[in-house]
Amino acid sequence: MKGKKIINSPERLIPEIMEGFLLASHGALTQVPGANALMRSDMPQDKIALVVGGGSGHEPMYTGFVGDGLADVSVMGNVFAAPTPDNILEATRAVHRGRGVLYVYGNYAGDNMNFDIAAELAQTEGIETRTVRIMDDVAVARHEDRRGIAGAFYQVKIAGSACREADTLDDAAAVVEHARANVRSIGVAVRAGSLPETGKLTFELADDEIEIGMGSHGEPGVERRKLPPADDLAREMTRMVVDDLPFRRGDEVALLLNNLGASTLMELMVVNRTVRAMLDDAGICVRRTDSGAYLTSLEMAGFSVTLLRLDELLAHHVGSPCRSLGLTQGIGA
Amino acid sequence: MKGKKIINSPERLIPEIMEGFLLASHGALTQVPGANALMRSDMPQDKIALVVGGGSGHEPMYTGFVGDGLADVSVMGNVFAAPTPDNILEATRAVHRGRGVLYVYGNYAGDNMNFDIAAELAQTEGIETRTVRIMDDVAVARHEDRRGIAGAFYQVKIAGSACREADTLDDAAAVVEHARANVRSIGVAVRAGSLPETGKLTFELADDEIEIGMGSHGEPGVERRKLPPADDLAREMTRMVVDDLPFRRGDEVALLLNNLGASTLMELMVVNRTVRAMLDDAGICVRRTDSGAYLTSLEMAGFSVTLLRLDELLAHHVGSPCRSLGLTQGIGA
Amino acid sequence: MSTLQDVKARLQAGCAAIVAAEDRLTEADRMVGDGDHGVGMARGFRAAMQALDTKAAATVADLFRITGVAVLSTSGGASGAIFGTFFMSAAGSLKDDRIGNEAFVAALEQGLASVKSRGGAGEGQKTVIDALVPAIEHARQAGGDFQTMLEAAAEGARQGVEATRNMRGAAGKALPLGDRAIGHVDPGALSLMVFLTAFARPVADE
Amino acid sequence: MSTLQDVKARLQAGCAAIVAAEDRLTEADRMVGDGDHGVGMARGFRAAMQALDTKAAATVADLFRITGVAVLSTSGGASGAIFGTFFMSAAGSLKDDRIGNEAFVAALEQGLASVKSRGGAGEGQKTVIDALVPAIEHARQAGGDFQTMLEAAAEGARQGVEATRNMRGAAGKALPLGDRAIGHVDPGALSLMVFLTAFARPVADE
Ligand SMILES: Nc1ncnc2c1ncn2[C@@H]1O[C@H](COP(=O)(O)OP(=O)(O)O)[C@@H](O)[C@H]1O
Ligand SMILES: Nc1ncnc2c1ncn2[C@@H]1O[C@H](COP(=O)(O)OP(=O)(O)O)[C@@H](O)[C@H]1O
Ligand SMILES: [Mg+2]
Ligand SMILES: [Mg+2]
Ligand SMILES: [Mg+2]
Ligand SMILES: [Mg+2]
Repeated sequence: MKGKKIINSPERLIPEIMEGFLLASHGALTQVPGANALMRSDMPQDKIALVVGGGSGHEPMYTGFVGDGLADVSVMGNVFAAPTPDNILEATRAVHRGRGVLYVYGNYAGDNMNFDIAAELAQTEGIETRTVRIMDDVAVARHEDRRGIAGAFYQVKIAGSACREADTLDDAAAVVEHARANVRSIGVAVRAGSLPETGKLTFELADDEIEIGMGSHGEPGVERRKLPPADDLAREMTRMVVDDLPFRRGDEVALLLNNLGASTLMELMVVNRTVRAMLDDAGICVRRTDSGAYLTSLEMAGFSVTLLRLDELLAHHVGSPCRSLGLTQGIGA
Repeated sequence: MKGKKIINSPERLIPEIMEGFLLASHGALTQVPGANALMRSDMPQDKIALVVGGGSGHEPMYTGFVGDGLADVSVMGNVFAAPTPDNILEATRAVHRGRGVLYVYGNYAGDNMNFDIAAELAQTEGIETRTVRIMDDVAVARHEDRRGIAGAFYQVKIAGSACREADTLDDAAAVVEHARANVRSIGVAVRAGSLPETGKLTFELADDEIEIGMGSHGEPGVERRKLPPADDLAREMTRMVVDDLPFRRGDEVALLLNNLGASTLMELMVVNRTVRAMLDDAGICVRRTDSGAYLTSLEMAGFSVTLLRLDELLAHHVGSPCRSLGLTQGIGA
Repeated sequence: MSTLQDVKARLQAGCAAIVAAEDRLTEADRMVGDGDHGVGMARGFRAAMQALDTKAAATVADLFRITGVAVLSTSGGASGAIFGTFFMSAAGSLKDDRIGNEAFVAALEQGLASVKSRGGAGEGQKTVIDALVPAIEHARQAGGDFQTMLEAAAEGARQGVEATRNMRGAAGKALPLGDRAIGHVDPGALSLMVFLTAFARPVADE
Repeated sequence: MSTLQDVKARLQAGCAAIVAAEDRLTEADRMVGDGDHGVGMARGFRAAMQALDTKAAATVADLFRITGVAVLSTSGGASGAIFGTFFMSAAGSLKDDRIGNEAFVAALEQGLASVKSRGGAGEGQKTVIDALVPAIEHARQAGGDFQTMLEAAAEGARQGVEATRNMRGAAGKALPLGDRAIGHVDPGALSLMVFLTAFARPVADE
């Protein structure tokens, strides 16, 4: 089976998406001149800057989360390809306001190298950067190898709030590192998406199979199996997330049920019951639930479960006001 | 090909979705005792009530749009099946505050009959109701036969605001009728969704075909054709919507790009450019853009384009503050 | 003439036949609607079976009303309203503990009238009405006993279903199909036929 | 020894070979990665061809730098950073308008060192490094002229690619595959082989 997409041509895709976002933002976003990057139009003069980004195909992540209280600019790579250093550097220059720049992005070889090169180039221009890589995917055993998946949502939210409030770049980075130490996710794939350039499915999965732990580019997970009842699947995924940190009795958490693309809110709500029942049993209290498409993988069917352990600091930053195409909370009209 | 869903059993699906929504709402929603209906927990004492609902499978519509400034209660039928009169009646009683109840739902035989029966039963209990059916789908020629599709989003938003502010039930109904007279939509299907009960796809579409005008239950549209470039498709759909009302030079509009399920935000943004270029050419000014999954059709791939002509009244009600699982705007934390 | 007991057994048989025909009804709805007709009908008529089993009935009207209420409050969708309304309304005149040919025909007519006014559809619009009308016609013209009349009604419904095959979509979810609905029977009409056919089968004495 | 002109023609041939191998490279990445390797490589090396065509170069270093900058700023992904870094860093020592065997080997070694420090991967982790290391080894041990050495380098890369087939995934998107990556070659290594093979083909005099 091949993909079936409403696009014009793969070559024009990224500029066209960018134009679409710009128009949909009604002035809230501005293109960084000459770069595949969208920044907030109301970038304050005196702010620690937050640069996020990665390969495209995960919308609304990251561009949907650019705005007050969130990221200042999103750098958009080609589909599933980390952005290039020159695009990252342009974005960095565009939002730098003299107080340093925080890079937050998923822990993938491509992103790491391209952002690192950009950071070194920025350094030569006297722009100080710090980097916090998102690595919440418990499907990968070794901690340093972990991929960034839907936990990106909470980390960008927290980073945006911290960069608005922190005194120094190091302080802001420390908050996001603290968030990273407290966020864990696991995904499941139900059906593959397809790459616009090749039209090919990113993986093969039998009609009655799912794969637990599949990454957001179709990278392999931990187990392939027959489609189980939702409750069994939700229990297993919750257990994997809880055991990993581990989350403990008495913990308060935020819960994100992320649609990878073609799953339905209906399914997420069915799963939500079981996740909550498991957490209740474990004495873990859910303070906030986010559900919907936050970090997708093209039109992959599947979802992920993310838990963020909240302390006073993280609860504050997750709950603080923000405004963007993808999330608006606590801000007057 | 069959559907592949993360559920437990079709029989338990609706109560399970309801439970999932309740938990995700963290107290903002309450179940109407004994009914498949969720109401806002903060229902004010002295308010014209707004009851919405329909078959399930279109989430977040309608339950995602229950809350302050939106609907007061959502009645949830089985998948693609209008809710039963007793459920509607229970929901009606639960939110009735002595100032009458407005019913807003899609124009389908099943919904019409079940809501009408409920209205008659409510009448016998001294509860006054008014009904405004959503009928924005320009794919159906005869106006009175038109189906309600994604335009439901603007109509529920406007109805919620009007029921909060209007002096009388008739005034509120008049506002929603005025909105109905100014909203038009057209959808396109790219790939079928599947019913949880049967596992079967709701329609067959060749791998290189799309169907313009397909309804949100897989009802036939106006034309089946080879997958065109996004720009051609967007131009044609925009033309159908614009010509129908017709929208005219100088009009100001709100634009909704609705994901029917498995399409990507990427695709919506590509389409957005062309819709905007067409409207620009026609001298129609877009004041607000909503994009994402508002009224889905299970995991159908495809999208719809909705235009709402704004005058001062409608601009006010679309823009007024609201809070719900699916949409929050202009309300402090 | 038929007794309360007999009518109850026939209603049960009708409900059971709908439940058994679920897939066939759904398949019919896939052709001209949204593919859920059997699902909703089975849900409603399974509930009706249970209600008939457990609820006390003193008159034939009670039996029809029990059936109608169960369907109306369980099926949902267009068919829930249509069939629920039909049974509840048909109940209206059956105030006795037995039922004869004339009363039966009158009940069907009352049901038909309510279905028409509830849904706003008329004959020839490819709905349940197009099975109901010939069923009533055949029943009215049938000489003979209650059993003979029921068999005539079932045959009328069967012919009605066949006639819907040549109708364009003009109501419900088949409406937008228009001419493309031609060649397929109406799911709701099919349901009525399935029900009446089972209802007309003589009940074995226990 | 090779002239500026000759090196430029060889680089062009290498770029063209990558562009031509797009589908094969992508297919390799579908097995062990996210299925986009050929797409990104073709994007980058097409840009490099254009840059080589249009930008002035006074030294071999300029040619390598032009190639590296184009790839780094156009490919994206892991391979963009890796191949971009490789060419830019290899450029470092080639300050002349011609290049001999020793300088070529030194350039490859410098490129390798930078790739290692940029990506943090070592030998045996199923990456481009595992084609690069044997390529350098073969080039260093090759007697004979520039052409002979290049052919040896290409053969080394080919053997290196084959060797990646038996390696588990330990870096990049193949990492989570672990043992399941065994049996498939590394896409990036394959790219290096494709490039070097074309680079080693003697350039016809015009
Ligand atoms: N207005 C109407 N009047 C009479 N019968 C109707 C009407 N609309 C629909 N029906 C009947 O309902 C049937 C469809 O039932 P069903 O599939 O259960 O409902 P839905 O259309 O809500 O999915 C049709 O086949 C038709 O017989
Ligand atoms: N850390 C690394 N060091 C060296 N090479 C690497 C590293 N990570 C990945 N690669 C190379 O990059 C190739 C993948 O390139 P590509 O598919 O274009 O990037 P991406 O993984 O971003 O999709 C791998 O086959 C491997 O050879
Ligand atoms: Mg990639
Ligand atoms: Mg239905
Ligand atoms: Mg139906
Ligand atoms: Mg790749």
